[in-house]
Amino acid sequence: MPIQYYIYLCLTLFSIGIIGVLTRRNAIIVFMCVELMLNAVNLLLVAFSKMHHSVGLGAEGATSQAGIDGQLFVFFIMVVAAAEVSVGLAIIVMMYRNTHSVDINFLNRLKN
Amino acid sequence: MSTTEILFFLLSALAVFSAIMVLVSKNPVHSVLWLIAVFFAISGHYILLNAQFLAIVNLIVYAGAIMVLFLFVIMLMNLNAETEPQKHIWMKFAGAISGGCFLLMLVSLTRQAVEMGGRNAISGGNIGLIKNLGKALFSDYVVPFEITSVLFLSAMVGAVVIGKK
Amino acid sequence: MIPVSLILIPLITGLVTFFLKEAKTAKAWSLFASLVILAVTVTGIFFLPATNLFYDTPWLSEIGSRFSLVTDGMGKMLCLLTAVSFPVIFIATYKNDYKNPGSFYGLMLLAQAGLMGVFVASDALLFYFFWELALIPVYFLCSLWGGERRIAVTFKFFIYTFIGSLLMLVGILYLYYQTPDHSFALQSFYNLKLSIGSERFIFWLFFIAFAIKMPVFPFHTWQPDAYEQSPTSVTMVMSGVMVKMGIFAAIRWLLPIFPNASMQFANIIIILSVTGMLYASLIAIRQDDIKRLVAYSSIAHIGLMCAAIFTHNKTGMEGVMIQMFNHGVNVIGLWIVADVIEQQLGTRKFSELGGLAQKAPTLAILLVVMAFANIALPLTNAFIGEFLMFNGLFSYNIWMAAAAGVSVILAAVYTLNMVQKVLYGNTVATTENATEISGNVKWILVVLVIIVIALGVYPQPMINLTNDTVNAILYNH
Amino acid sequence: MSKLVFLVPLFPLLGFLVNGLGRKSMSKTMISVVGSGAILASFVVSLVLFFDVKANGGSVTTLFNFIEANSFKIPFAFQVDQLSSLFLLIITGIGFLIHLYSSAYMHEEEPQHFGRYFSYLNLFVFSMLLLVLGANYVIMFIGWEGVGLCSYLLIGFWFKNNNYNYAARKAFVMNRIGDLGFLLAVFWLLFKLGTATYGDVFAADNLSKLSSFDITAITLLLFVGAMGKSAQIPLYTWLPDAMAGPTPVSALIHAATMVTAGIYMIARSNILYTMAPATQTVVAVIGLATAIFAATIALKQNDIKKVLAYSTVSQLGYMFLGLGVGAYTGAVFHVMTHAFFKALLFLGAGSVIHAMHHEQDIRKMGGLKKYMPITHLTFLLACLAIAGIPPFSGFFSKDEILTASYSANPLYYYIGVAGALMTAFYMFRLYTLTFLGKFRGTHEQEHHVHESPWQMTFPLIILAILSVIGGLVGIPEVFAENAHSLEHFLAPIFAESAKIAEHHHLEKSQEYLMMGGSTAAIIIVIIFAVNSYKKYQATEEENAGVSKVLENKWYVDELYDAVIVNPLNALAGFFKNIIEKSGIDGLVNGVGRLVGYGSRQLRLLQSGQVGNYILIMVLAMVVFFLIWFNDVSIVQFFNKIF
Amino acid sequence: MNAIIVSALLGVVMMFSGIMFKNKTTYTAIAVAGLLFLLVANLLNSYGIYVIHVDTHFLLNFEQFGMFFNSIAIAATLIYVLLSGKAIEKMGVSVADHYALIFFVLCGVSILSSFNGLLMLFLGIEIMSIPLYILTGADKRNLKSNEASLKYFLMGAFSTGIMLMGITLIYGGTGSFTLGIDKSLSAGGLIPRTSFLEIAGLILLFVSMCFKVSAAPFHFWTPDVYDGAPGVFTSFMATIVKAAGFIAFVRLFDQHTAALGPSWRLLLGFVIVATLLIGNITAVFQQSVKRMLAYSSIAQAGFMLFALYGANDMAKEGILLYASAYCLATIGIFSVLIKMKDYTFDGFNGLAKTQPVLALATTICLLSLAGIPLTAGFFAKYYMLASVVKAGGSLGIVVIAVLFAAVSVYYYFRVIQAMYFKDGDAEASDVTTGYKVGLLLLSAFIILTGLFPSIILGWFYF
Repeated sequence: MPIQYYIYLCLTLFSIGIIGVLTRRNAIIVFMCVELMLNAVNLLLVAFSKMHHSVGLGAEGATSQAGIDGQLFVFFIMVVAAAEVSVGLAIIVMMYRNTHSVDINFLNRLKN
Repeated sequence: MSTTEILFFLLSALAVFSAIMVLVSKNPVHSVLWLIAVFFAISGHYILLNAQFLAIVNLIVYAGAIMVLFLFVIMLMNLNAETEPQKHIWMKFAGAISGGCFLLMLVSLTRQAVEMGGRNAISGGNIGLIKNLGKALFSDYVVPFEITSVLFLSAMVGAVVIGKK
Repeated sequence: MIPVSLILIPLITGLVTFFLKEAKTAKAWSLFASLVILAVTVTGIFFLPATNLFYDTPWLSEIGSRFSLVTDGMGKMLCLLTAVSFPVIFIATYKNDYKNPGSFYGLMLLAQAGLMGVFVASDALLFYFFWELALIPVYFLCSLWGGERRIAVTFKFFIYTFIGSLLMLVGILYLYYQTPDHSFALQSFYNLKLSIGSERFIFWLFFIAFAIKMPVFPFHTWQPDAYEQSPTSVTMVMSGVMVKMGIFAAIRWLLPIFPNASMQFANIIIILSVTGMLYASLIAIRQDDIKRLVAYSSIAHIGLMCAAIFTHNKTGMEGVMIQMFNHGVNVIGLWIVADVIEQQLGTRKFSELGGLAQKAPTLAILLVVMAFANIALPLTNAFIGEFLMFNGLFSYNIWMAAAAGVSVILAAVYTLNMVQKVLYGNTVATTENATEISGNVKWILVVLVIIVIALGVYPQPMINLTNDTVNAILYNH
Repeated sequence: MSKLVFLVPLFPLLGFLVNGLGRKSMSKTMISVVGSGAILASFVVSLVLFFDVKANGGSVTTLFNFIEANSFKIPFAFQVDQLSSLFLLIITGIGFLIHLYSSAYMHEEEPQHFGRYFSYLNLFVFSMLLLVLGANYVIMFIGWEGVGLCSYLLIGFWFKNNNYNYAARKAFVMNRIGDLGFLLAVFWLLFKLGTATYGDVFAADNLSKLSSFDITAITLLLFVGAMGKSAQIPLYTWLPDAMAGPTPVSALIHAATMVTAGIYMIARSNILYTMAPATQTVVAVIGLATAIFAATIALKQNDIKKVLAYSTVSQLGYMFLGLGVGAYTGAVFHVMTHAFFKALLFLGAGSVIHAMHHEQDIRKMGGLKKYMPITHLTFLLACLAIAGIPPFSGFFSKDEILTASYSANPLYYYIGVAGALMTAFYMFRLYTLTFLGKFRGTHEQEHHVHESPWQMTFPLIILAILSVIGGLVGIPEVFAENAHSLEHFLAPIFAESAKIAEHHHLEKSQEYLMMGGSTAAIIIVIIFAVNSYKKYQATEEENAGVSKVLENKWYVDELYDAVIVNPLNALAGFFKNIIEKSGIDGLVNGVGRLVGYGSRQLRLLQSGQVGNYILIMVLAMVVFFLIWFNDVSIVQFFNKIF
Repeated sequence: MNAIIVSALLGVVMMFSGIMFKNKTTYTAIAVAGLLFLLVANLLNSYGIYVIHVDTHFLLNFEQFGMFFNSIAIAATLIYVLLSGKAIEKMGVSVADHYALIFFVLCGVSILSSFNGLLMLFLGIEIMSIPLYILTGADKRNLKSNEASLKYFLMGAFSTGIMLMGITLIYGGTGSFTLGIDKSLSAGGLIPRTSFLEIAGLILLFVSMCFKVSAAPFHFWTPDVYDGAPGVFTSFMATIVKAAGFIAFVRLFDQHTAALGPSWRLLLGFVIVATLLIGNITAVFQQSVKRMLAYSSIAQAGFMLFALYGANDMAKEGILLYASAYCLATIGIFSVLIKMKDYTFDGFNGLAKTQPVLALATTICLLSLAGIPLTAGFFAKYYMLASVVKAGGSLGIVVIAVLFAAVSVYYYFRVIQAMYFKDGDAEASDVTTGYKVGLLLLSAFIILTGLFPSIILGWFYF
């Protein structure tokens, strides 16, 4: 499968994530869009790792481990994402407790 | 057109569509569900790329744990379409435009990236198998693996600190 | 060793002064310190062998800056000026009371340390350091003990000069990386061969810094306000000594390092200065406040010096040298009078003064002498300097000399106007019960007057003192 | 012998210091003794020097190096030669008499002011001596400004009266204007020759270094100085105002000595002037114009001192006429005689004023003849002298100048004679109104009018004698060969010029004709004046027409105010209030305000909306990509700007 | 390695001490002891003595630069805890956990000072950021604190996404996560062989780093977060964390700068000027000292970015000097600030009368921030400018920088004016003698460094 396809796909997903961050006011949804971005990245990483792996295969045969680091990186990204989610949701809940709202447009006590 | 290609396009279409639905659906719960759909599609891609381990982890961690957490919080706050605040239309427009610009930029770059020409992400190879990943993870990548524990610790402490009344 | 002690004595004594709570002790101590400094300066300059005038030790080895001090002729004279003026100031304002005097006199001495440093530093970075060190105490002095508009005015003065010195810092940095041996030493700066383009650019970076300090015409607006608002003893330091920093720096750091640029832009600068002279003199005619009047007249005098520097004429340069000292003495004398009047009568406005000559004849006589020194009457010291400077200017361009000469006439107008309004005529309400000046002021003024006359009659020693510098500046490049 | 020269200025300097410092402690007699004694001492020394010079020529004594700059060296040196020694005698001699006179005239002053007065006077003599003795232009300039200073101090002597102070200031500033010209001339000399010492400057090889343009410029600039000091058009208006000072001061400074400094200076540099015919013409014309112009004003003045002041201006004009036509000896001669009779006139006027309790308006005098015989007699002699009646001193000197001017240009002569006639008229108008007719003052004035004490009359007598016989040192050639002893005495000074200037002698018959004619005319004018004012009654009616204009001095002061002073003030105000405040300072503060404004605007960017923040971030990323991939064009763009 | 391990363990220790002890002062004591131990451990590390020897497989790379920065960061934290310990104890119930989080942050810092490869960079940044989200929100009842925390979190997460995309693209372009090995780059700028993907990745990475060090136009979170967060933690964030960000930034890009060629310089120039502009100009009009300091930290970031622009040994020494000078001064000021009743400029009126020592120390710190000679700040700025001039960068940008430095004098001196020249009765709560002594020592050290920067730089050459 040509790598460009994957790139386009992931960039699309990534940009959709960005657009989500920009267009939604619900903190949770915004956060979900960030997760969407991360997933796009993950997919792209895997794709790249397979691409580099193919080169490795060509070079040193079936035993090649080339490109495995990409997939491991994905693993770490998932770990971090999980940690982030736990903290992030905690913060959002705390916010909700005090304001009974998750609307980021109301976050304007601090400005100028 | 081989099956993989067909599958690829199907999954891509599904992923993009569900992603867009995440954005547009008014009800947060629906957004969550659509996002889960995206994750499934992506896991499908993983499988296509013969990265079974990641596919499973993706399902378990993301679709399983994380999204459930999200769903849980949303339920807790019982957010729904009515309570869902809407941004001003112009803001949405601006957001869409700028996001689009960003996409265009990167795409155009990719098109100029000649060295990517003719390179494929093959579905062959076995680096995606748990065996190999595990080997690598616990030999070369053991340090970061351990360090992530610090990450989790801090996240845990943080969650506790924040969560405490 | 001498230059180091010139810096260290005021520094240490100043720091000590901060802890003196009692007004009397603070005054006495600082006066004593300044007298010691004077003694050291005189012995060091006139009696000890010249080897004592140099000092050099590594300081910031990793960036190639050395703690190296050199006292050449110009440095000698300005150190002498600094050393003389501080005791004079302390004695003249001995009766004045300041709230928490310890800090006041401490800051004064710190300022003196900075000034001394500027005049002896022969390492660019060191020079920059002292340049700022002299500025900061003065900033606090003005802001803490000044008039009612002090904060804003002093702040403007500070930022103004600070911008200038930062630009100079950029210039110094650039030159530093041009030097083959990566050093800040004055000598290696002198040996630089810059490309004409960069020379032009860096020249202005330096010149603006100095022009703001002097101040030359368009950069002068901080000065009258600052002089007016700051306590008079600080004004004496500023106008008597600090403005000389600009002149000094222009001679030592501008001409030799940027010979071509300073030749090329000489006309611009001279025109600026002469314009400033006329401009300031005209404004001075319309002033109603002694301090502002002296401030503007000082701008005019400085303008002449600046112009004379850039004529690159030896005679003119000699004039500048001696005039730096003379202007310091004269203007301090005028400030002392202004201070006496303000302390006694509570006003500096001509319109509220008059007839002092009847009440305080001695003051009147001394003021008249100082005033005529200010307008460079022959046999007063200022005449010598201006005579030489005009010679230089004349040989540069006749019309410039003529135009500058007009300001001499204007000087007569405004100075005599001040004398008349303050001293002559009948007494008015404020001066009804004015009394003769007190002993300390009287004697210090007498001393100044003696200096004025003595240097006016026999200036040769002063001229010889700075010969080496003049030759070095003009003929080695 | 000439080693003593330093004593000449030293005595007055000491007198100045002693009187100045001890004025509070010393008694008036003490003060006057010290003051006058100092001058007397230097007069004696001057006499010695004079005869020394007469015997064996001039000499230069260097005391020390005043300024030794790179390009030139200015010694503090004194030059005693025929010219300076002559002036020394005039200054110290008349100076002494006037000191003596003052000791009585100023007697009402309280001791410290009395002391101040004498110290000023001594200081003046000191500076005047410096001016005359200096062996180079710089030393001369020192004296030049020194006398200006003393004149300032003495005019404003009664400093409680602000009008006097203004007069003093005016005098100093106008002198300063002239001094600038002088100074520029000196710079020019130093620039071209590297020396200002007479001996070197007038040396042939140095003169050859100067282009004719240089010489013309230098001489003109020097003449500007002379204008200021010697009150020539256009810088003359300070002299009449200077009458604010005590009368002896007017006699000494504003008649006898200081105002003649310009003549001395030009006579000193006669060679330069002879080499610059253009300048000579200027000098002659301005001198003549001043002479006639001042004379017209004097016709209608009623203040006794003002009349004398304008006559002084006019006489100075004659001297410059003489200098202009190359009759240097004549000019110096006239300086001398003028010093005698004008000092005498002033002192006489002083004695009158003293007697009249500081009444100066001649319309309120009259008939003083019988009260103050000595004053009257001496005054009359002086009037005859100044009017130019032979054989009084004025006749010879004035005649010499006029003759010379005739040979230069007959027109000069005729205008000059006209001026002389006016002189005769106003002098005798003054004389008549003051001494003849009957007393027009108040009664208690009449009561107190009395002859002045001996300290005042003695100088009058001496000066009277001098102004009668003083002319005999310069008897014209036409009367007797080589009778003009002064000319022979001064010959060495003017030798060089004499070589250059061309000589054309009038034949005797014409000279006799001219003398006779002018004298006759003058006598007629005198008789007319005396007759027309003998029966004068003080009338209130305003003068009209020309006489009003004359009474108001042709409105010259008003003109100066309108053309120079007020515009300058306006300009200064404009600078002070507009340019300085709004312009330059406004610019400086404007930068500050700009920063503040930018701050207020930029704060709005910080909207507090996460959405906006991220939006800007995304856009910024896009911009970054654009920058990166269009760097070349952007760099070129910046290169265009900078 | 020691620093990472020990700080992580200390974090755990603090967690459990929270269970064991109830007295809050004990926590501070333990923390101080721990920090001392950490410092020692790190110093030992730089002498090659390890707690346990770990084969990092080239994922970490312990060079003097990083080690030295660790020492600075730890020492700064120590000073921070000593000066502001009281305030930390006052903040909320779970003091021990806060300390634990601080230690975790330090762990992240020490990773950032020694990472070799994008993976560790990513982990380090996350380990450093996540505890900060919590600390920002530590004042749970305070809406501002909550808001700040949420803002910080959302934008942080977003920038993480950007960074990951950048890393991914680089990986795609070069096939590795390690730095500086790609010869096609160092071969000199934009030659056709250079992968466009990699360039794009670098730009995205650059953007996310700019976000972390709050360089314009990615600085928006800074004022709000610094303002909203509890003062004590603001001072921690604004100093040590930001410095660590810069160290990471420099270590990440210093090999590339030469290779990336003119467009890189251009981009960086834009960022620097924008940062200086926004930071300085916006700070001018602030009313709250706290917020002013937030903006000033942006301005300082603008200066620190010169280290990337210059990118030579001068720059590396300079960034260390700058980091230490900036940290010390800011910690000092904040420690005074959090003792004040109100944080506005007027709140400082007349402090010189009531608390001369505090006023003096604050003045010296402010002078140092303003870069006045005789203070450490001067040499910090000096090195930054010098590195640019040495690298032959355009003098224009340097001139702009110094002009903005002059602007910075304006708002720093407003505080001095308030303290010395204005009348008022500013009072500071619980000022102990020990605290005063500490402040004085701090300011003395700042002056000393201003006279002889080799005190700090000398270390650099051991």
